[in-house]
Amino acid sequence: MSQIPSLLYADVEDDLRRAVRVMLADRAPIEEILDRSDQEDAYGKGARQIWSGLVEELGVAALAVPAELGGAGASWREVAVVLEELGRGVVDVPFFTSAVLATSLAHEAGAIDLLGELATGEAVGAVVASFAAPLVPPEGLTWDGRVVSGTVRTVAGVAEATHLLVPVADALLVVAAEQADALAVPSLDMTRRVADVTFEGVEAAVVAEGPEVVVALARSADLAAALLASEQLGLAERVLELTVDYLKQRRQFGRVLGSYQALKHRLADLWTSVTQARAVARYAAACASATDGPDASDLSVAASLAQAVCGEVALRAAEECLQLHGGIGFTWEHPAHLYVKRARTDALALGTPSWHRRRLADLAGLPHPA
Amino acid sequence: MSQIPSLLYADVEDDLRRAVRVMLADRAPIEEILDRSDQEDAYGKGARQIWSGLVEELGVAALAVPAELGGAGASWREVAVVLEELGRGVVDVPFFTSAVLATSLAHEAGAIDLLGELATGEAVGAVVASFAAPLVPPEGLTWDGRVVSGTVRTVAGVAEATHLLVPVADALLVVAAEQADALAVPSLDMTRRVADVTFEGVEAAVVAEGPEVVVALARSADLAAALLASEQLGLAERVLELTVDYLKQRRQFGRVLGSYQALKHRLADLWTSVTQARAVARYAAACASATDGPDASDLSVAASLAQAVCGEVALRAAEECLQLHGGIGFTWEHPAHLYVKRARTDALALGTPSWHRRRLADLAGLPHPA
Amino acid sequence: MTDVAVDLARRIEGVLTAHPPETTDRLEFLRARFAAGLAWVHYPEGLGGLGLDARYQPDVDAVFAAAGAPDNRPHGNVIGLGMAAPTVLRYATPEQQQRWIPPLWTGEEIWCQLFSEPGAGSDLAAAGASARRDGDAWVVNGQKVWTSLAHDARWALLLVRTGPTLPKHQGLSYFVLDLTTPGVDVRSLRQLTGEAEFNEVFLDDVRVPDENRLGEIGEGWKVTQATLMNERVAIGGGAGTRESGPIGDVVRLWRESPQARRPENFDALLRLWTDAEALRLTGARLGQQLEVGAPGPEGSGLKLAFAELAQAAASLQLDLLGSEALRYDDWSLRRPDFSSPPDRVAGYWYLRNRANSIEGGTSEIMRNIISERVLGLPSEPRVDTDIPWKDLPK
Amino acid sequence: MTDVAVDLARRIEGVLTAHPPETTDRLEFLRARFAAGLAWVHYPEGLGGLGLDARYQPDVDAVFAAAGAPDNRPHGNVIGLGMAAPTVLRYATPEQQQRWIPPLWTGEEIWCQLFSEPGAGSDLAAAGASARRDGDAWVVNGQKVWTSLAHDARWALLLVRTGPTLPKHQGLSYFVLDLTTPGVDVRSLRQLTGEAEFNEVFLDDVRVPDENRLGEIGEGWKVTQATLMNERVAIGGGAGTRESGPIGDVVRLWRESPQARRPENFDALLRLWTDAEALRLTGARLGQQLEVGAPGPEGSGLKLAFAELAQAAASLQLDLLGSEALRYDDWSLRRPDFSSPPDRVAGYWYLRNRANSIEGGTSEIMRNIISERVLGLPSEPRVDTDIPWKDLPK
Repeated sequence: MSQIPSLLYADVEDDLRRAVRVMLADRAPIEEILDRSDQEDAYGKGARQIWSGLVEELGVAALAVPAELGGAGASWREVAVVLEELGRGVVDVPFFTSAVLATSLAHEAGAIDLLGELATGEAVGAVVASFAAPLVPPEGLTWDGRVVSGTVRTVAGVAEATHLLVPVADALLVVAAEQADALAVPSLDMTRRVADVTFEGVEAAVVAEGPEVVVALARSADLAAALLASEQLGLAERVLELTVDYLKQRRQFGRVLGSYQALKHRLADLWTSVTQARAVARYAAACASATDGPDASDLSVAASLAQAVCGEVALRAAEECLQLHGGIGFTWEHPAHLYVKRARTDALALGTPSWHRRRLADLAGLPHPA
Repeated sequence: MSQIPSLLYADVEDDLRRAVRVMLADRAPIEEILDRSDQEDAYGKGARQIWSGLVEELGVAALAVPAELGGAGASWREVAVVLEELGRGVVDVPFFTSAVLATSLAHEAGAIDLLGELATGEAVGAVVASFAAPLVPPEGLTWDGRVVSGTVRTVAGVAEATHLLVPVADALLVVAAEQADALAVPSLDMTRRVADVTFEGVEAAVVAEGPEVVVALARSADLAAALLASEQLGLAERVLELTVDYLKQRRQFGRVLGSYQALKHRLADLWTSVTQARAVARYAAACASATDGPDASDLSVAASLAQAVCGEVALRAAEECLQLHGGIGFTWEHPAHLYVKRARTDALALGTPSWHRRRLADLAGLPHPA
Repeated sequence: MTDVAVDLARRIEGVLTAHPPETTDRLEFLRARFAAGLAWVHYPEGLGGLGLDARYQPDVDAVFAAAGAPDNRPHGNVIGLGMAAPTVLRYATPEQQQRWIPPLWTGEEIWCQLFSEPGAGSDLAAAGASARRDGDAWVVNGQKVWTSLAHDARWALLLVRTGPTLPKHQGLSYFVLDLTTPGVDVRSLRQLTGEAEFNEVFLDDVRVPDENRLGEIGEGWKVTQATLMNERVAIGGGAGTRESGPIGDVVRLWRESPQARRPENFDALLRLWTDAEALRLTGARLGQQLEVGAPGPEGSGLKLAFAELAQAAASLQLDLLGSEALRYDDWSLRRPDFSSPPDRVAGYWYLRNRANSIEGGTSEIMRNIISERVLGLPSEPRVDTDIPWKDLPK
Repeated sequence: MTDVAVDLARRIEGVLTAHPPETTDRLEFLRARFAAGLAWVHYPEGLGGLGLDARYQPDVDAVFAAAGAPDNRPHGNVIGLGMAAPTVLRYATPEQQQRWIPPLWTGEEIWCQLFSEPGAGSDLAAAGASARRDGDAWVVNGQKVWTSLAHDARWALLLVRTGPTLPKHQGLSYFVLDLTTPGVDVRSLRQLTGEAEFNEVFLDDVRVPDENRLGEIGEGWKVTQATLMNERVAIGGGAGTRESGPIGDVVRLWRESPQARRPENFDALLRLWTDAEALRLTGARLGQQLEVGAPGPEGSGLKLAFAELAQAAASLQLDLLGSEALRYDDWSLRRPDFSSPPDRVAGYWYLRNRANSIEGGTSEIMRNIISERVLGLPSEPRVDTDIPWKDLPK
């Protein structure tokens, strides 16, 4: 039989999805997210309320944390389902930055106390590295064993964070967020804003040191890339739905737009791509969840494959959504642009699709040309 | 005003096109070319008759040869128009291999006697180098100053040739074709077959020696690449016509296929690409014809641009022609496959489109990544 | 191991013990395997199966293969196994099933399908081959095309027009045709690769007994749809290993031949590698859906994406080969051997794979299916469904 | 030099001598140039031209520019210069031409167009803004949208429905609207870039004199087509220098910033470079056709290819920028300055260029035009051309 793990959704995953979707339908209407995207406050009351609901009522921050460390002892597969739902709504909560990026790094680096607090929602984490290429120790920081200094640009999830995980040359530090100077900058995606983070000689606690930091960072990077694909999948599915629905209603030249075969075929191609995105995103989530065996050791391939595929599919889906909505999609009032901006920055986050394809060459043993 | 040379067809070019088209319509019906493509004889009577008509009645082999050397003193622009017409019909005559490849090399290397004979049709030339990357001295030949020995694979136009131009390390030789051992091989494009050419210690005359050989080969390679684009243009235009005509007639589900918008839009995109192929092919022909000034010095860019664009457009056009003809285009009896095979090998001849794009980086001063 | 698995292992062991592969005649072995219900375990008992779930089959095949048992050469009878058998199982009488299915599975009798006509390609329901009733038989005249395997086949699935005055979809009937009947003329159809993989079949006053009709008179379109549905399901399920399928050759060339590693083609290669792996996982996911009895509509999308991949991979291989890609191996007219994929040059595959987006439903038809049946977008305007077939413009 | 060129040189010299640019008021200079027939030499005498061939214009512009003369800020009045002026020239009375054209050319009066409506985008002929006759004027009500420059403009080209009971294309009329008329309400329309480049225009009992009608009552669609034809011709002709246009920024980034030279994006960059150069030459060839009076249909294809290039180039630039591409410069609602291309970050251009395939006719409409008018393929089935506009489903 096939060596491939289940790429379907288990019943427990379907149940979780339903719960998240019901809550978001109620508390995270797209109009409010659109409205907040234009506000000064990088983490406003509305977003905080959604986060509270997700964490306190549904326990989503605990899913991937082992039960013995205060988590729910589920797996990254369930986290992936939550990400699909958040991607569908471009929801402006720090789930990816805290419950995926910071949580995976805390877990891999053995930051057990922080991990427990992240799981319960007492702490919200962020990793201080550029969101476009995180989880390598950023240049620009100095660490003398006691205090950390310097600036890191374009860090995601800082405004929401209580705890900052800071990778430096050969250590991983943790700093209370209020110790850092975070300068919010206008972000291409205002539903997940970036900031420039400056430390002016801040005392920091060491979470891990030595070669294991590099190992933890690398595995955390793979986990994050693998999981981001599910956010991209959810986004792609949602914009395809929005587009199909719009084309079924909008008339031009006396016919609904959805009856024009050129548009039908483009959407058929897009749907086909989305089915592929679903398969690779599920595979990435399955590899992320595996603790040993061939699936676990295929995580790097699965993660880069997922980013190479889902990054492009989500972006194409969002751009088609914009194009096929015509002028109306181009207005600020219509939410189409939120999806375009998220899809475009997601295709930069953690490496572009083309970067991941090059990485696959190395992972798959395809020699570079001379 | 614009620095760009005329990309239109001059009246004299239109007249030439008409004359060639009339002759080919009469003497080179596609059914006969299809029939010959399956015959053992690599240069049969039918093809010889077309060649005689073109050379003796229309003087096409003399077009680019200066009048004082026995030519017609026209320019490569007129040669390009002939190539468009031959591309439209995938005509199985050695015009490209003799009147472009061998003629340009004879001209650049100063082989005046041979040039005169090529112009009148007394001689038919071929350059002994692989057709996929010609005009660099092929490996596998030894030249001791008196005799040449060795084998060169996949040479085009050999069966038709009376004279072989043979580039070796730092000389250009000419050998009577009957002195060589030409092994015809099954070719992907049987309307322009390739052969493996072996010299067993053949005495050869030196046409040019030293560094000027390299210069002549390089310029001849650019000229040939620039002009091949016009063959590709003619082919693309013709298959687009064939496809549009077929879709206007063929009915499925009670409607002509050409009324299906998905097909209409694909053909619109293809037509748009063909207009671009026309502009770049004309520009390449104009640069090939310029003897000095900015157009002449832009020949390398124009040639690689033309190959990068026209190679892909012709191939896509031929593949779309095949696809949109459905099953019937897939049969041996239908000529669609002749166009596909020519377009596919043309996109290998003288470098692939992707190779030419890389070359453009160097020509345009775009640094390679580190 | 589950009870079912234990029982299957016992049955397999029984067949292998009673008919040791190394000393048993090939056909004798296959007949014994069929009789033991191990041919296709999801078929009914008495027809080669045990009425089990289809997901047990791959393990059964694997055990027999590991024991060195002969297989039924499925490549040489794809239409029989994939399309004819399920149709016969659904529409034929028990007696007919007993007559047709055992030799079908063992490969003793090959099947083909006579659906397409020169004027009815994507629009199969426009088929014009006529069947006129004559006593307890029908007299068939017409021309069919794109018939793979017809020259090897004993039986054909035949779609003909029995009611030319009815609207096109309502005037069709469906028969099983014995190809040894007088008046059947199978001619090879040469294609752009040089070989003759397909046939034209001319039918000249061919008598087909009415008892060989599957479905009612005028229900031919419904039965045809059932046959085609089986074709598309067959394309989907399951997945090979990484780098299997059309990507395999080009990846192997890249790994083994340093001069083929052209810098300008590296990105294209990686894109295809990625596409291939994504399609492999998509196929695997579809297979898992089938296993749990929830087939998704992904088959149509997989078919069209697979065609694009196969075409692009073969074309890239030509680019990597450079000069050598100008050569072909053999243009002579010949019949391909269906027992295994032929060992041909890259140019052959470039040409052959162009058909992937035409055969078995064009990519354009797949896109119509997806947009209309999956996405629920409006159907194309039809002008041909309500008027008598004979009055349609041809 | 030709006689014409000599004459032009003399006239230019005359203007420059009588009105030295360095000491002359900007508007005074422009009026003098207009009066000398050097505004647009292909326009009639008395309307800024000399009735010459249009191909003389670029040289005239170049000489004035070299002499430091002010220009008429064409970026700020594109609709006036490119669309309104030719329409007025063709359809307005001589008196109206004298009133409208001089201040149009000098830029003293900006023009805009009121065609699109929320329910009539690609399908402009479905416009529903109504005009009811009242004495020697019309009373207009409705909403227009996607109106660039309306907040700066004095005049608008207005398409309205005068015959709602006629089929859609027959019930339209075309007016020139004075935007200072009571009842005109111009509201900025914010777009995804954050800025408000376009406007919505609400028309509430706006009185337009009948003498401002261009073309007959019911001929509005014909006049609109003439206006749009001028728009598409304007897109085509001429070509900048190599690496100008949307490819310029990304090529400059690649050259100047070593860390932007990502190996995985090199092929994509080269493909865009090639596309850009091919489009430049295609535009040049179209311009040459226009110069010899044989305009080709390439404009529609150029427009759609240019949109794809501009979009891909901006998107690639984001990939090359990496981390920095996550930043934006300014989301605040503001009016762009049309006098020159704004100095904005790559993310702005990525967003703004998405509109290239919508504004001025979507890429889908361009493909319809090419396939139907150039390739002669059948028109899309229309159900909306023969029934009264008021009865159409909205």
